[in-house]
Amino acid sequence: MSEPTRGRIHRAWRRIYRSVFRIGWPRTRQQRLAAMLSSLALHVHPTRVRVHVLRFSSTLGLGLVAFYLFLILIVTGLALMLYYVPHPDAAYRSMKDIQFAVTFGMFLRNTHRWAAHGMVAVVFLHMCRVFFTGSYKRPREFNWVVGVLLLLLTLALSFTGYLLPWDQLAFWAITVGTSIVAYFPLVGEPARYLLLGGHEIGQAALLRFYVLHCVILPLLMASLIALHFWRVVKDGGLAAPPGRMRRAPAWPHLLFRELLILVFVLVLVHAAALAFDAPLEQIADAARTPNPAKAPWYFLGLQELVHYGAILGGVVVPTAMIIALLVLPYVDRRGGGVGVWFARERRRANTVFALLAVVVVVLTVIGTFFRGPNWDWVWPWLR
Amino acid sequence: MTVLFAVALAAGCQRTPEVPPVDAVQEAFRDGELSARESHGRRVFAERCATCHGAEGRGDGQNAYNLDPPPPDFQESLDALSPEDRRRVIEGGTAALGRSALCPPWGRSLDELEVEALLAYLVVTSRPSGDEEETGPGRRRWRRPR
Amino acid sequence: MSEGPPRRRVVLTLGTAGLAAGGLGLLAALARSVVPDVLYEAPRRFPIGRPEDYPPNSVTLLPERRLFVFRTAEGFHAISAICTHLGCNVNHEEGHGFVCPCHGSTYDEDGDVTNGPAAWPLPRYAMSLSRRGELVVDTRRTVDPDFRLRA
Amino acid sequence: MAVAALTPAGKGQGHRRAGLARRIPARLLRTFAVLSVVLLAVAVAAVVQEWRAEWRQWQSRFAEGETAVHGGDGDTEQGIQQIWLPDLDRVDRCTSCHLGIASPEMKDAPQPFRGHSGPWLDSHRPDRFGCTACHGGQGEATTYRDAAHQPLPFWSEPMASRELMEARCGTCHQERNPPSTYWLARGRALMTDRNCVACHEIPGRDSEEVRAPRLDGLALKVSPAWLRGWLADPRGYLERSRMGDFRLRPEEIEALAAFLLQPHGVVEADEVDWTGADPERGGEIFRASRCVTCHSVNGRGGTLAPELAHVGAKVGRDWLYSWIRDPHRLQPDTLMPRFRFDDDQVRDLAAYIAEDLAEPKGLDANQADPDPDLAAEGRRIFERRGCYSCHELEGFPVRARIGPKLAGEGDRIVDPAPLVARGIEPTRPNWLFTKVSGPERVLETARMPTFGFAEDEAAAVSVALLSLRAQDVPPGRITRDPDRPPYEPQGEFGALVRRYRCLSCHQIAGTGGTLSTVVLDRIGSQLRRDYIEQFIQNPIAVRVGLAERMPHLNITAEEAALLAGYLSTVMVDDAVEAEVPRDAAAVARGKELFDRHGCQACHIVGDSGGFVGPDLNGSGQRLQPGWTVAWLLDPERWKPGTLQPDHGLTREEAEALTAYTLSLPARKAQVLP
Repeated sequence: MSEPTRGRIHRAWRRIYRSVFRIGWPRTRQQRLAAMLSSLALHVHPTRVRVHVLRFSSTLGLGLVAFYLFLILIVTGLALMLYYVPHPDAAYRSMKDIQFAVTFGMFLRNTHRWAAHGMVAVVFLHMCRVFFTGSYKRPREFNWVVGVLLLLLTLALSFTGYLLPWDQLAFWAITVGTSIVAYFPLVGEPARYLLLGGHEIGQAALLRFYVLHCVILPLLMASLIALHFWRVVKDGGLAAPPGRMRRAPAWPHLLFRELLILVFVLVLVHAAALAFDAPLEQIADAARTPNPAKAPWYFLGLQELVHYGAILGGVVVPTAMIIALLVLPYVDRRGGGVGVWFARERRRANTVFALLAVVVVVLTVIGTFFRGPNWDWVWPWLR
Repeated sequence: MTVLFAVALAAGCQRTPEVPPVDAVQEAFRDGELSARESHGRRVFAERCATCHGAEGRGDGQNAYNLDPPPPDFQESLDALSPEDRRRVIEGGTAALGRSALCPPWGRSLDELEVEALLAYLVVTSRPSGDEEETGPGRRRWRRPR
Repeated sequence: MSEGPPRRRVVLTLGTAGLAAGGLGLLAALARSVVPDVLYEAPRRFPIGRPEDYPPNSVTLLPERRLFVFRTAEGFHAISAICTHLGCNVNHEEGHGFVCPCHGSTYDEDGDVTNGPAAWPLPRYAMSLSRRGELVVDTRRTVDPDFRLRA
Repeated sequence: MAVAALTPAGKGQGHRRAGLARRIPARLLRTFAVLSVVLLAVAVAAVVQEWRAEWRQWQSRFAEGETAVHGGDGDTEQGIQQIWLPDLDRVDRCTSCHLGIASPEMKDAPQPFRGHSGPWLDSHRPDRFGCTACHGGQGEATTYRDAAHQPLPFWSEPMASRELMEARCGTCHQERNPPSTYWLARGRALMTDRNCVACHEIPGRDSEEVRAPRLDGLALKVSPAWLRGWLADPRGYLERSRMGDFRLRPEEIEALAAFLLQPHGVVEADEVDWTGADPERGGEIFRASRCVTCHSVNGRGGTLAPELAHVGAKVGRDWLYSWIRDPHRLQPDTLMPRFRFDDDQVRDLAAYIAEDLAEPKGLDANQADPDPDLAAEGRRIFERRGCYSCHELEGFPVRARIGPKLAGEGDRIVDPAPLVARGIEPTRPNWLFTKVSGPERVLETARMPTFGFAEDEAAAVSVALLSLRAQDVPPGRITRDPDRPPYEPQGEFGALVRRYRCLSCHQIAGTGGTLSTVVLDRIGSQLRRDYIEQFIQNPIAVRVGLAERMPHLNITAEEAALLAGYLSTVMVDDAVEAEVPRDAAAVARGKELFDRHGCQACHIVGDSGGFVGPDLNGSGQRLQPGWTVAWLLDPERWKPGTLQPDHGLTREEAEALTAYTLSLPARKAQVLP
């Protein structure tokens, strides 16, 4: 190949490359700032971040972990959709196919399952982090509300996905779950009717849960995540205590830490997928109730409450909790303690929240491990 | 310490030593110590052979008096026949070995499975009776599917 | 901070390489999962009945299998009924070969193209005789035009 | 401090390449490197796990050498093999590992490559039936464990043992029992015997209902003491009682007996003059009529009808007289023929049975007026336990069906608790077995009686029950005879057949009993008309060794002529030729064949021979030649399981043998006086 030809090819390649990556690989501080701004994926980041928030201990990276889990769920979910058939006659069989006759099918399903469970836990922890660091205070009140909605969406996504395997575990968890929904006065019954597309869990319910799980809720989720991220930047970045204003360029300091967390999440989820298989029980059978019939684990606190009193546990307490979470930033208007873990000024608020969180966790643990047939108390180690 | 001991005791009480559960229906299928194939063979034998050979293959069937040469006692004579020859007799009668025509050919009346089963049962009939220690290497115990 | 930059660069390179390889591995697994391993289709090797079901010197269309079965003096052979142009079903006209109703491709009795847009001859599938004495067609294997199964 | 490394970084342009490495703290870099390597390890582990899948390992082992050793063709397919049966809603991937299953030459190979044993694959092609339809297990699975070779959590159909597989045969083979099933056939026969259809709806078996004795006029028939004893323990009186033990408490027995002994229905007793009754003559009649063909005395005799040794404790001679005189008046459904006895014969016979044969126990005086409250309670028990399912009684519906439908019994998910409590593995077969053995063992308040099945009988019934599955078998898969109404003999012939209850023992067109081995459908082709006519009037045993002989019904000459005429003209098989050539040469050749095949080992000719087959002396007066040829050519066709071996004769040989056999002269002593 002659020298001029090579030069021409090189220039043509460079033109194409530059048309995609305006800045190219940034070498200078200027370029790095420009790269952050010109890339779709990166421009939600500020170009420079406060050094405080770069510390792992200030956020624990929980929000990001939740986001990565969401991405993993989208990717694995899309692959699973190629084999899953949302019909009561075929759903269970297609799960068996994924398990036995799709190369890496079981691995995919495990990844999806553990990522989903992980996401519920991580989103909850993320909320706790935000509360304990007072990060919902002005000007971040609205982003807290968005966050609460994201928590609810996460629960809804996990819940709708729970039915899809169409095994006994799924069927009865959803039966119990939707029955809790029906306790709500006035709206409960119609909501359940709409959710199930009928009076019982059958073809219509499965299809509705499928569409909710694969289309509607992920779209809502993605939109709200975008809003959530955008607001983080617009509200002045991640919360940090006033005063220490030292900043560092986001490229590479923030990006590298984000990459690190990504690798960490990938390792954790895929290792879990290798080690533990997602359960698949017998095919759903409306005529045979397992004893006890349990909701998904994240609703077992609620189920435990319902056990004490249907209206109080199923309606009053959860509604009150959700409303309290939503209005919290507008009620708690005292300044101070932002960006600091367990700030002294916020001791009372933190104590109350911690107590509530502990109650939720304890109830969930009781419902998960300490409840046997007939919802009687059992010691898990004596089983 | 006392508390620990009490907890350990409670745990111990909960876990009584477990007796493996019995597969009752499989036990009921068992015909004594016979395998499924052997008991199938025993039924075929009772239907087709016992009239002359006797129910246990001792050569004492009700029609045995009439036969010359008389039917043999398998306990004494079966070992002299190779498995291939046993099959030939079952399928082609004693005539197939060039002996008398008194034991008829069953090859066209029995299917392959019945012949196999008969062969298996013949081994049982040739075992010395009353010998309790008969689970030697040649003896395939009936295995319960679990 | 005792390590100098070269040591750090090695660590960074190692990390990047590991991430790239691991990530690619996971992506490859994902891509492999998309390839189906079992099919919910009719099997591609199937029995089509006994030789005596086909009269001598006859051409029989098996519509479900989209297949013509020929019995001639030399034996049996099977020719696909799917036009190689765009996949319509071809018709057999006695003595004139095959005609595709969609775009006018024509083939001779051996399935070779005589006219029209079709670029390839109709495939001729392998046939065998099963242990049970049934004719078996294997549409995964094509054979030469002079293939004949004697039965 | 991680942040400390931030500030000095990125000042100069000289460290372009090392920029990142210099700016990021070493600790993070190290973590990154470690995590990345772990990620790679996880990815590799995932690939290895998939690559080392069980089925892949078996396939490579199969390709490597198993086929060479055992002679298979080795031309196996790669990847997961699947048999998809849309109509059965089954997917079987067993052949992914069981690679030699369809190759007879792999019969002795080790598992999982062994070729299928037996002839089943010929009739059940794997591509049409798959594996799990017969064997159970999880067909979708591709590992040993998940295929449920052994019981598997969350999979209700583990692979069936050889015996339990028969249940799966029965799911499709609904009407006839397929060959080489033993437990299924036995279980179905037991279910018919114990009249399960009276209380349960059973798919395909509705027509098999048997009626138990009618209870109208029971007070005239049985003694109250006997009735109480019977209700308490039926098997204590009659060992092979078809009625189960209802586990009644003493006060329930009292109430039920009070109810049953109330006058029900209109039954008139005959007035009998017992003076001049001669039990000795009755005994002669008893023996000449061959009552023991159906009845047993002290356990010896037939099993079709009740034991007579203790019948004196149950019924009185007045009732016996009425019964023998016309059983059909008292029990329209009874199997007992109406013998042609005159009144004196009936009287003597009744006297013999009531006084000589059975220990004569006087009947208790009938309670004049049983306590009405007690009787009302008895009526409730009668209703609750569904007694009228089997026994007819005035004022009750004929059919109760108080039990649950049995369709789907084989699939039903069962409550494991009672089994676990008894130390029995809580599987569906075990549950059925336990329930059948004793219903109270799984449910204390069960209404179903205990039928006293022996262990193997209960196991057989469990197999029959397991074959009843909820999932509809596609119509094309069921082998069920077209619904054929029971045979109803017509006209004068029919009247005689009913009077003499021929169908209690003989079969015509699939209807009738199995006591007699003589199927009447083709009797006209089989036997000569004059022989039939003579035999009906005076039945003699052709098989000397046979215990069951046709009873002496005292059929008149006119009736015998009518019956024989009908049988010889209507009950014929067109496939049987009427006549075959019989010349002296054929007779000689036949004699030679007769000796060569050792026929005399079983048949009597002249004065010697075996008692296994019929006496052949004078068989020319008995047998139709065409039939004899057809019989010799293929005995299994006419009588499956017969002791007549198939010698593989040619037609010419069969004709010669027939010529010889039918030429044998009759013995003088052959006709009974």
